[in-house]
Amino acid sequence: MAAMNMIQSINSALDVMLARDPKVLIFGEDVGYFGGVFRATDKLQEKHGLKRCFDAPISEGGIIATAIGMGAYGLRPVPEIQFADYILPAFDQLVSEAARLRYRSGGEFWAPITVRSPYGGGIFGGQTHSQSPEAIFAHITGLKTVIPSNPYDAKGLLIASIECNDPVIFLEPKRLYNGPFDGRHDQEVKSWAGHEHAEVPEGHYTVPLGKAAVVREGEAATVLAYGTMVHVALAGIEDSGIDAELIDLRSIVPLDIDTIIESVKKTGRCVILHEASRYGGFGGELSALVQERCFYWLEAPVERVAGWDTPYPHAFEWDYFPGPKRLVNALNKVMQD
Amino acid sequence: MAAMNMIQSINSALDVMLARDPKVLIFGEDVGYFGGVFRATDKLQEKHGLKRCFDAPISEGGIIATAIGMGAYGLRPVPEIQFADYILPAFDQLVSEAARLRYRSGGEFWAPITVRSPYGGGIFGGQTHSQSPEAIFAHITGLKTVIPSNPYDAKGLLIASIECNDPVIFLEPKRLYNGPFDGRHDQEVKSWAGHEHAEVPEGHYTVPLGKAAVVREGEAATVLAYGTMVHVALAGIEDSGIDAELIDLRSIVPLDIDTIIESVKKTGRCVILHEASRYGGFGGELSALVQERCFYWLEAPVERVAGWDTPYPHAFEWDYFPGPKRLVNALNKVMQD
Amino acid sequence: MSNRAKLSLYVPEPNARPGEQPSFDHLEIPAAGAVRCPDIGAPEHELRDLPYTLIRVLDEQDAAVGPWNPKLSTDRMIKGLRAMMLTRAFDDRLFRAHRQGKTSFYMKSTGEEAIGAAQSLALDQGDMSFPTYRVLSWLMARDYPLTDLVNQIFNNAKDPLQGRQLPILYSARDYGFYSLSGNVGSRFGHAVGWAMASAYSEDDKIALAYIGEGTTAEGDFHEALTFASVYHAPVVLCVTNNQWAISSFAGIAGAEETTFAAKAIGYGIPGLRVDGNDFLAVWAATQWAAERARSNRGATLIELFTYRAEGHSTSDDPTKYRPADEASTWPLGDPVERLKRHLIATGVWDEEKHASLASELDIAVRAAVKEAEKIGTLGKSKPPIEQMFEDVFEEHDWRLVEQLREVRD
Amino acid sequence: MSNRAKLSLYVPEPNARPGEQPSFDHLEIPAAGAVRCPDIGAPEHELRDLPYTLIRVLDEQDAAVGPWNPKLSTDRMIKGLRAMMLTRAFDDRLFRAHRQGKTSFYMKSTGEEAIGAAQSLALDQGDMSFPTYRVLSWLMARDYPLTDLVNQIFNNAKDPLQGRQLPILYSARDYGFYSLSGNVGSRFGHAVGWAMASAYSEDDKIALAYIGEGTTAEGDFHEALTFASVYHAPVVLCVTNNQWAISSFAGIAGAEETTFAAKAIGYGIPGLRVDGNDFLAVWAATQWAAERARSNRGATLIELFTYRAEGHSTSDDPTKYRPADEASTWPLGDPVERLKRHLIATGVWDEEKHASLASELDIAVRAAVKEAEKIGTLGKSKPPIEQMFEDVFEEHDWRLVEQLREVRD
Ligand SMILES: Cc1ncc(C[n+]2csc(CCOP(=O)(O)OP(=O)(O)O)c2C)c(N)n1
Ligand SMILES: Cc1ncc(C[n+]2csc(CCOP(=O)(O)OP(=O)(O)O)c2C)c(N)n1
Ligand SMILES: [Mg+2]
Ligand SMILES: [Mg+2]
Repeated sequence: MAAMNMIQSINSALDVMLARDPKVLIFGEDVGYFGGVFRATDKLQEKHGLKRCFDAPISEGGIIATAIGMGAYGLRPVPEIQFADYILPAFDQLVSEAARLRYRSGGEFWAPITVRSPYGGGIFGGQTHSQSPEAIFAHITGLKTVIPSNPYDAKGLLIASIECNDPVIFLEPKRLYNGPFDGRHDQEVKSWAGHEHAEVPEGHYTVPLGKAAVVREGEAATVLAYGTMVHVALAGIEDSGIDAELIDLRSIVPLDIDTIIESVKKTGRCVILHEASRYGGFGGELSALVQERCFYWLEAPVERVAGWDTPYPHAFEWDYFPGPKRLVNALNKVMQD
Repeated sequence: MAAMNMIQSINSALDVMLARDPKVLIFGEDVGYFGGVFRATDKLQEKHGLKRCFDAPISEGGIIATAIGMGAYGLRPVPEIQFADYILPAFDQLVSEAARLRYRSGGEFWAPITVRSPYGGGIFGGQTHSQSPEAIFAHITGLKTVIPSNPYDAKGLLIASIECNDPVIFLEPKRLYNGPFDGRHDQEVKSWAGHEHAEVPEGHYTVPLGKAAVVREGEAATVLAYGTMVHVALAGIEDSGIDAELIDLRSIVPLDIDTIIESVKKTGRCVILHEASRYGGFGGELSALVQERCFYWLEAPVERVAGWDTPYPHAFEWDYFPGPKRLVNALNKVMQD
Repeated sequence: MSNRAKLSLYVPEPNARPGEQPSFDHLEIPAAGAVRCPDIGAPEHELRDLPYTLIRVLDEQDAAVGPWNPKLSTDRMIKGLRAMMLTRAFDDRLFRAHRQGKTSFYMKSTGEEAIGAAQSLALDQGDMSFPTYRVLSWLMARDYPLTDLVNQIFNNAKDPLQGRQLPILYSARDYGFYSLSGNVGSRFGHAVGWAMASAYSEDDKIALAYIGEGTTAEGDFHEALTFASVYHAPVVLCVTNNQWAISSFAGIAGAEETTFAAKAIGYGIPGLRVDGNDFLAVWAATQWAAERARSNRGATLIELFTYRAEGHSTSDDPTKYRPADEASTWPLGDPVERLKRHLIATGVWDEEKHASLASELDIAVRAAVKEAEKIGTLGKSKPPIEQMFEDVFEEHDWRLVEQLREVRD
Repeated sequence: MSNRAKLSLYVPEPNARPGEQPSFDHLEIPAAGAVRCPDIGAPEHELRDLPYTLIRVLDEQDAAVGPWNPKLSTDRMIKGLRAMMLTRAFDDRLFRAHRQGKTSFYMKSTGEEAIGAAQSLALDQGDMSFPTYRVLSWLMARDYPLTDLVNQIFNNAKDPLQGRQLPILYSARDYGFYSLSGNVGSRFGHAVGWAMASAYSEDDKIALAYIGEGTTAEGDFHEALTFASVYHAPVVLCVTNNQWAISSFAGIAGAEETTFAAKAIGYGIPGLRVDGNDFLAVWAATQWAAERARSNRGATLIELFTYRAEGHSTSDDPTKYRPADEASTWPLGDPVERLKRHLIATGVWDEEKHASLASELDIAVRAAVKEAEKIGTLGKSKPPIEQMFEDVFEEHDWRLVEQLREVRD
């Protein structure tokens, strides 16, 4: 075991897989010699060689197209898209090609690619370095979407994703890279040091895709979150004084429906929390699933706390970002009802 | 007034706007001399001149980028994307550029473009001529998404979209072009002739964006639908013998929330119907909104009837396509509960 | 107001529309044998004339001439002829099957059969092609079972793609034929990635990709060429310039301004422009590019200049947008006829052999259609319903399990 | 197994990394004045040598020489010099403001100031540029108010973009400066559409667009060029080749294989390759291309060859990926110095005037920063909260109305 922040644990996952499987290779903008703008691929080129981890042209569509072709050949490429905001030029490749290849070819070809990309806000990155696009991937049949919330999970989920034979969108909450962030932006920045989930095994292990984590047990309400919002949720629950159960979804496809339903049936109340703008966000799907399956157990409407229906507004970062206070309000609301 | 099918009414809307406003122009793959693969732009080049309606390179990203630039200059381009399945290569242009231009430029530039595209299934078009991508647009802040269900609305909504100063995704249910289709695929094909909404004024009129239509009044349950599913819903309601109210949303952004809420509060039951695959589809948002705002009025869980979570499967078209029978089952379910 | 002149928008138009006189007079067609054949080691800057000419081997007297003559054995040429003839017979029969309602869709490759046939035979087993919907002759040249093709087209219970795909969007891994999709262009970059993977793995396999001239306008085309150029990918990138993209003439893709082969220059790779109706020229250019790829010299772009002799698909009527007699004025002729005449000229073939082969192939196609019809045509037979849910992922998640259950109820 | 040779994957690498000796010896730099200046009416096929050379006007003796000499008035040159110097002064001051926590982000254009300055002055009022984040000198040359720039950078209550954008992603319609965005490349095609709209409207305005050499790999680049070529759009398309894209050298974008100007050839449009650190050469090439555009001759691609003298942005340290002394070995010098020396050589300028201009500009920048600081720096002042919801649409829908209410509670 070693203490790692999330960048280190992701780097470690990649390092382990490069060493273990010659079919694994990494490419993306600035990932080679430089080691990536967030240092996720630091030293991997030096250690494993130029051809295992190299720079790509600024062409997200080209990166994913190339990765799919490599996957079809039999490799397990792990392309990086520098920011999830910039994954959109590759959207057609991901949807029409990666997600559909196995199905349309009758199982003859498939694309075992893992697309890593930093996502989410809270870093004063402005409109195009802050967005959370998970909902548009969750809707795509044939894609898996994984979102870790701590160093231990990040490494285990990333290894599981690389070993998975389906295309995986692996969204890394960039605000969590260096430390947990609970949305209390006016307080001192925390590091991962000393956090229980920052103890990470050096070698190979997996955290299975599709298995949520119950981060906090509680009886009064269920909070569903993923990524940075897991930490915001913990803070909000603490502030609220309400005995809420917190579930970290870890992957939104596949979704651990059983854990969700079991919890809501127990608590009778549910709040969903995500950074992405609310309308058409993944919270809608979660809300629908919960009320479809737990209607008769619900004591109050399922609430959603999310980003507003505006682009990500730089100067208004903390007005936009759903912090603990908004969760407290929602928890109070579901408890009142 | 004239009897028109939906292709004719769309053609008429374009014709009216080309004649009325020199800033309106049309371009897209095969839309010029040929008049479009579905004939929506038939004779418009001949009538209004080469430069008002012309062919574009096969480059959806280029078509939308060019249209945005034209819009920023001051024109009102109405680009066509040949099939909504092929809108994805332009997704980044629509999301990062068209939808965000007004906001990020502090109101200095905007993109008054209307992107027409045939969408949806029921025509044996296979995986890539049948999809319904509306959910991924509904989630994008800054985009409007309009979906007509009959010739009268199609013309009025299209003119309203072209006159709107925001970017509009105008999705045309291609299965409705030549006649209403209620999902009873084994019955004779119907034409629009004689349909009350096929009486279309020749000149200029608008149907406002954001105003739903109550297609059928009822007391027992509310059915929310748009596009082809409006007709399927009518058939399903008829088959069910249940006195359901049917709301045709007409546009999903802006959404006519008031009409929806009023109806569900009245009926206490709600079924949502769409062609797109269920998970992460727009039905999730609708379901969430309804239960958030009508929780205490609901007698049964809000139900969703949608395409399965698979790619659009050619030979299984009628197993995949949500027909009246699936709506009947859902209506019976909400009535039993 | 400035006193500058007014601008005006230019929109390209073909030189003839229905009712007008078609003309190919603007084409410059060099004589067969006239174009030099450089060494595959020649640097790119010495090759910049090649995109502006046309590599041809078969001359007006049906002889194979000049430095690009691949000097093929009679066997290989007859194999190629057979593949082209089989493609045409199959296209005719299945187009008719569409008219008869046995399938939802069909597309022919009439006039373009030399391309897939020559390239399929010129490449190795194990090499991978990334096809468009217009290279059926690739599969024909490698003896893909005809009945499986028809089963796919009829989407019946024996459809190798389990009813999931539109007719003719085949996938045939063992035949070096990558999965097709309805989206044009989006596999061009896959070929580059596949080729890079082969190089990464120190394998000796190369990739070959097709794209229509209309589709070169997609960003995918440029991204594929950029990656191919930067990483010296062992790939042969082919633009099939059949001069039409549904109803749009090639000018809408930029053909008024330059050739498609010239696009190679912008990436610093060789660009060859080839008579696509000349089986031998296609073969030779492919072999040249394949040798470059195999010797780690990287990618080549080949423009195959041809003509789409029929409609785009079963969904259009070409006489609505181009003169009905345009095909007959097209100067580069019919690839089947040209190879046939060459074989006859060299004394190894005759009209009788040709006729007997044609009827043999026709019988084979009829038999395959019959066999597939026994299983069922569109709507009369389909794969088991589970196949709607298989292969979405390697393994089902609960959604698919629940939905399969619901469908079965 | 075949007995073919093994393939191997090629990955480009720069010729020097930190700790190694930087070298620009591989560059071929023609003497100033050496390149011919063709007539703007010359057909594309006569221009295919131009992408492979380098248009230069200022020679080693600081004289303006050769057929591309734009023979500018002293006034114009001093205006250009001033814009470049102001840009540099502003960059230095605001970069420091970032260090001091007054803003979240900053990016310099050090070494590339000639480009925006010359092009801004060479084009007309009413023409529209589609900038990258590295052409601040465009705005400086048109006297955009400094305080407004700083207000945007500080995202304070007077930010003209209402706090919605990352610092330096300006929009300035009246200054012919289109809205920037964080996405690279995605406005390149807007310029083409804007130019087509101008031509469609029989206006006389043209567009000019910028893209970094790294970003030419995006599909957007190709799509823009395709449309520009097909419709003869009156647009000047500029690739700013500063040899680096964050940490990736230009070889990752294809520069080992050919020049960026050569990409023009694939679209049948002229491609010019220009010394981007030579104010006069940039001016002349821009004017040549603008005249072509204005006379309905369509688009030109210009590669502006320069060097990014500092880091990519406040977020990186360039000594982590390239030799620290690479900038000092770069042979094309500093654009400010070169124009200054030329003005001195022609007798209209001297060190004293230069120093006094420099201090005047520094004072102006300090004053602007002061004024903006009075309003507030990042987080200390921001536009009213309603501005978070304005301009999502022309008019609010109920969602925004409700959410504004919720935020206010
Ligand atoms: C991404 C995408 N856009 C549009 C289409 C519709 N479409 C199908 S074929 C075609 C024309 C293609 O022309 P070309 O590339 O010249 O190929 P050809 O049919 O001539 O072989 C078009 C526009 C599509 N299938 N995919
Ligand atoms: C679509 C997109 N992909 C990636 C990025 C991240 N990014 C920002 S600047 C940059 C490098 C651009 O290099 P270049 O085009 O050479 O311009 P330069 O910075 O040298 O002026 C990258 C990769 C982005 N902003 N947008
Ligand atoms: Mg074609
Ligand atoms: Mg650069």
